[in-house]
Amino acid sequence: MTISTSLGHLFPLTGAALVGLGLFGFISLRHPLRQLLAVNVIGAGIFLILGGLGRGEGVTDPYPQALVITGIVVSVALTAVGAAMITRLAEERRAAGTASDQPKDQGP
Amino acid sequence: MSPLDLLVAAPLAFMVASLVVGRGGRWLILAASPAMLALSAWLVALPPDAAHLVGDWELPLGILLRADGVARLLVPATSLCFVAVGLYAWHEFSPKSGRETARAHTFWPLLYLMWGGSNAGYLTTDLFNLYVTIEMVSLAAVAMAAMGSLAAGLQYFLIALVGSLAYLLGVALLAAHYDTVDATLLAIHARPDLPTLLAITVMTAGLLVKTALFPLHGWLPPAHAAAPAPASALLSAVVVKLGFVIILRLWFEAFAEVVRPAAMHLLGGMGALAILYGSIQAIRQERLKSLVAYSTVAQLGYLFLAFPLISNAPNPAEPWAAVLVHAVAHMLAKAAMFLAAGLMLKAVAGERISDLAGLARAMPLSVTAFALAAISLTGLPPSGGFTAKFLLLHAAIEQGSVVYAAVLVIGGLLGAVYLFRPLSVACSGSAAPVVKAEAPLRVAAPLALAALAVALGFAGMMLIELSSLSAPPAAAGPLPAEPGR
Amino acid sequence: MTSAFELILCLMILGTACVALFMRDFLAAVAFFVVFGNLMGLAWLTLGAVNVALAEIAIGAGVTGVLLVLSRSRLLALGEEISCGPAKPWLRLGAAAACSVFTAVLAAAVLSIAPDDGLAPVIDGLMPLIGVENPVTGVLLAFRAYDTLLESFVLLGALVAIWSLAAPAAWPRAPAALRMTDPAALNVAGSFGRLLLPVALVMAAYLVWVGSDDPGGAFQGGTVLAGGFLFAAMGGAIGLPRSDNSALRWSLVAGPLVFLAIGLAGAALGRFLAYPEGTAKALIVTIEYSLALSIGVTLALLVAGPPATTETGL
Amino acid sequence: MMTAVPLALVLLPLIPAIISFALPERLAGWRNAANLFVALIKVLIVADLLRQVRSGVDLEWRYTILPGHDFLLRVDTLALLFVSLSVFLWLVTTIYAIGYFGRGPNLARFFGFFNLCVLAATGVALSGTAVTFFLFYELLTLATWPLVVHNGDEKSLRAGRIYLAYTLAGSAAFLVGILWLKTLVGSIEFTAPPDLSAVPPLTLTLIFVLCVGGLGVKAALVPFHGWLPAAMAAPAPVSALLHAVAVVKAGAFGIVRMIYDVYGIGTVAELGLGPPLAALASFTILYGSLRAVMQTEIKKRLAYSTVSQVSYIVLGASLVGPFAVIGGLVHLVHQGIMKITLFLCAGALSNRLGIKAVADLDGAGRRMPVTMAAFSIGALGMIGVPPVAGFISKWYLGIGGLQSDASWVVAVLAGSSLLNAAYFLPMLYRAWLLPPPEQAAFRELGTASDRMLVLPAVVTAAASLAAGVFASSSFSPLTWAKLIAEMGYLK
Repeated sequence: MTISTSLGHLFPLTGAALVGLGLFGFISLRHPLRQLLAVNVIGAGIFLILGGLGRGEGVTDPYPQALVITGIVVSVALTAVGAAMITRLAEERRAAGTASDQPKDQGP
Repeated sequence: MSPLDLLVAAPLAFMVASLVVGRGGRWLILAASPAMLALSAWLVALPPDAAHLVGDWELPLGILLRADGVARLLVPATSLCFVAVGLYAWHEFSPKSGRETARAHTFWPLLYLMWGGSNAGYLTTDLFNLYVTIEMVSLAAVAMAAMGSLAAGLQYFLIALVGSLAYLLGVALLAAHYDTVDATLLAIHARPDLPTLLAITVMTAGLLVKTALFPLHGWLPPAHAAAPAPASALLSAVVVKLGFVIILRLWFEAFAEVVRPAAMHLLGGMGALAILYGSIQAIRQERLKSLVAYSTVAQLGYLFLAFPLISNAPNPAEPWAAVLVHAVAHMLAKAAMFLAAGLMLKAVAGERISDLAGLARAMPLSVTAFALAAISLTGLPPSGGFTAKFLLLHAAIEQGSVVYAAVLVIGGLLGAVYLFRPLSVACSGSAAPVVKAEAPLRVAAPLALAALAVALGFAGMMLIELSSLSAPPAAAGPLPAEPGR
Repeated sequence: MTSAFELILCLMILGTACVALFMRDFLAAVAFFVVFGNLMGLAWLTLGAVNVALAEIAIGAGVTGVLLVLSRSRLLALGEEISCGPAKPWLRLGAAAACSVFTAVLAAAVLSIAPDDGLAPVIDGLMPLIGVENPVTGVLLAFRAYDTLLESFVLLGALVAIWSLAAPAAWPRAPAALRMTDPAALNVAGSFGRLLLPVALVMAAYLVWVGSDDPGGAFQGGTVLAGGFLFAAMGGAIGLPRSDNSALRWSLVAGPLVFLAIGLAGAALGRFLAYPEGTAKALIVTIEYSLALSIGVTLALLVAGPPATTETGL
Repeated sequence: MMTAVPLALVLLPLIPAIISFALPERLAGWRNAANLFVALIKVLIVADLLRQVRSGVDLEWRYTILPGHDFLLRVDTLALLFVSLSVFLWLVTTIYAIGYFGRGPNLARFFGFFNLCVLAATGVALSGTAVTFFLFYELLTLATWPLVVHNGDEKSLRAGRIYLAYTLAGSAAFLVGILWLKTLVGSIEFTAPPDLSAVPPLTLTLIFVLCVGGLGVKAALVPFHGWLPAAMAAPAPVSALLHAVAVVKAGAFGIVRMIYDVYGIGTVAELGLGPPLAALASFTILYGSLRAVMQTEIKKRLAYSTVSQVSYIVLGASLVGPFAVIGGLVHLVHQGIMKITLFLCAGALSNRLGIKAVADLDGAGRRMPVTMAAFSIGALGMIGVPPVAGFISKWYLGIGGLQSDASWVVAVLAGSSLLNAAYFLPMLYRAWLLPPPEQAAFRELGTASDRMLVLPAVVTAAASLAAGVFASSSFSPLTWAKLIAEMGYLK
């Protein structure tokens, strides 16, 4: 493997590492907001794999770029929904906490 | 104009309209229902290999929409569910009736988003496009689940998010590897090398999480049981099916040449365990909606139990049809069951099975809807559920798969155990509770769905024929010649 | 030289990601996340993907960062700790082992895929048909316009989903105000916001305009617009609209609606989302402008959160 | 000949079913009228079919439900035997049920499902393929369940659970059996027995065990009989039908079909399956009778008597000789009309006099003489006293046993008759010869409702007498059974 080809894999490999890192963060972190951040790291890693492998000689494939842009927008939309759910849940917990004890969640 | 586009465009247009109209948004369902049912009928009636490229941009770059058997069965079924749920929810999500007006307003655009998303998912062959449709459906699903319990909704959301990302990772690998993510092209080019196998693995894993196959089902029962009845109906009937259909497309179309039999048996084994575990859990539930939710866990198992049966069958067309019929029948029956359960629980203002005592007399129509749905879910004849399980059992016996056959039989019996329990309580004679008379229009929705699930049992040949349209080679087989054809 | 730069950049990306994930103080973690996002943008620039770089910096780093900071302050106001919450050691160990194995397999898979220019030649061949120069815009709004159309509905749906979370009494009020509570900060933000909003408008319009030929486009423009709105709201220059405001509703749906209408017009003339010959560029620009407006408003409201009863400031 | 007549015959009860479900309680009169009317029409149609089939006409209706699985309704002689029994008894029971319930809760539901049961039982009888048979067999389970739990008390609900557990497990076994056979030899049509020569004997035996075991649940073969006594919690018209016609007969009928129309006598004999089944049936006969002697409750005693008596049919079928076949088939009818007489009477006694236990029967003959007279005829018939119908069955079965070199069958029959006498005669003794507890004035046939309650039993008692006395007339069950045997099984 020559230097240039191995360097060609530099960004996708970084992306792979980010995916692993984010996954570890998602599993080991407890607070959902931090998990949300971890999910964003995973997403960034995936995009880097996709985009990084589309770098040819001198020209970068626009096709994965377009997919990545779509992916980034979807991911920000989901992050916003997640953040809103987390804050609303905290509000509800607080409201329930001031009124009475938080009812236990059903189901295993 | 083609229903392939309109089936997606129309719900999205209704979503826009309901956002603009605001307070009166619920009225749109009256226009959407006939329109969508007509479009679904048009889809079914299209010539056998109807397909076209969006904007006429060629593959591998463009996106192919196709009316295959899967779409022709699932799109109409989905539409029926949405129509019934929409008409049922009319009352529950009207700005006047309740104080929770945020729900009353947002339920309708979310419904249309989910509708458009699932239709888009069934019609497209592009794996990245599927990612976007999954997100459309998941978003609406999460919001609906959160209407019941925010905590369960958040749990669902995070899990669904990771599931989507796993799927996206697979798509990214495939896009980089093959420069296309179209299933029909991948079917030609796919090779069993590391990136491909890894991609299939992570995509399948991500989708299994979303489809809640045992042991990845943990999020489903709390989310489905807590949501308002119309939302539960959509979550259990419609949402989980999309993930399944994508797995089906991946395993039998895009990567039919790559997937190993052992993997098929792994999925089949998980399905078998799901049937047993979900049924036993359902038997143990004290609350009606939890019971119905665990029944979803069990019933989803059948969908995956079918995988090895399809791949080993001398004539795969039959188990292939069986699994699609099961998906359709479960869709109709489960939606009916959740709606009927919602009516009954609301009437008695309780949530436990024991609260239903005497309801067979007080609410005969709702109990009938529940019972008809139970018949199809248990796989008793005549019903769509029976047709599906009959064909699966036939395939299992034909292949000498004693284990799968045994699971199919035991699963059916366990299903009867948990589904006849609420019915039995409802039939108990302890003084019928005083409840408001059933609103005929509201009970019509679950009743019609359940009756359809049962009626599917009479249309076996038609369903098999539909399911074989543009079926992937791995699932196609010569149907036995019929006299006079 | 370049290789060394790329290597350092990648190491920094990994380093900032690590810190962002595991920093005890969440505010600092978010700060590192924003740095991480910007480094990612740099990586995209290095890869020659300017469009993605813009989107990553504006959306991935900017909007997401603001969102996380805002959520943090709301949670803190509610008295909730955003703990780093070390999981049980055995779980961490197991997770670390599993993730390492997974990463190794993924890396091996990535290494076995040769980077190439993929569909670039195909796209180059098709570009003359639509009359725009930026191939990414071509893919987003012509060749794979269907993805983008659905994606615009995802964005809209996300906002509806957030609205659905509103407390029973809060509908249809405005989201909790973003106004800064510190008077000095408010003063600065106020004047800055008043200044920034028109600038953002102009910049967004410009980004969309050049987007057809040069890097830029509806998403990037829309994000800039959203940034302008948010700053103005923080400084109190503009208030957040009620969710039943009909002007708001129309501006939210404008982009998806125009996109859908043009798509359906294409279907009436032949094929869904096909542009008749010669009109492609005009139609694309129309779609992009309306999308940019809707994306700007939607993103701003996504950050602002669900309608609220109480005023919780920053 | 392809015709919709069989389909119409099967689906006809849907009309009163729907009417019953839909009509409000205050229109109960219309409901009763519709039920009676359709029951009558069915009797007429069947009478016409009897005539046609006798002259050799072959009627069928076919529809492909799934590839390789036809839904086939076919009117053959055996089918007609069962159909005529069920339409006749249904008419009788409908009249009885109207008198029995009067105005009670949940009657719409009762009559609705009652008609669905008729539908299923007719379907079972007319089924031309194993799959069709299974469909109706399962439908029968579903339609009878609401009837079993009709009373809604804890006892009925428990009975319903037990009933479902037994019967669903049984039909699952049967389904596996027929699917297994289908994958080996193709479609299983009763008129065209499949060629089993290529199938290994062990497999055939296993399939036979699965199918007959599954069917044996409904036929209440020991050890699968447990549901039947429990199901006594149901109201009398239901018990009467479940035990006399629908459910147990469907099982026994299925076993007859399996032996004669699927496997064929030759294969059954070759595999040596007859003797073990005959032994099981004999054991059931004796065991059921013994248990019946031990019961103190009338309905329980009758239930165990049913367990015993239904196995006569299985015994006849498993002996695979001409006389045994005739004995078994004719008992299908004879047991039906005799047992329904007994149940109808028991229901009338408990409904009007509150008599539930054997010990309460003292002097019942004086208080309800007509009812008790009918009861006595049924009981004597069960014991096998000539000239009541039961004697004919036992006579043919005994000769059949001797023909098949199974002379022990005669011993079984004799033992069973003794036991029958041991549990029926004390009842008759108490009813006729002991004084009633207190002389309550009771006019048995006072009102129309009373007459509707009592007269059906009189009719069936008369029928059981007639079936015995006029056994050699051209339309007697015996003649028909001989016809079946000649046309089908003794070639």
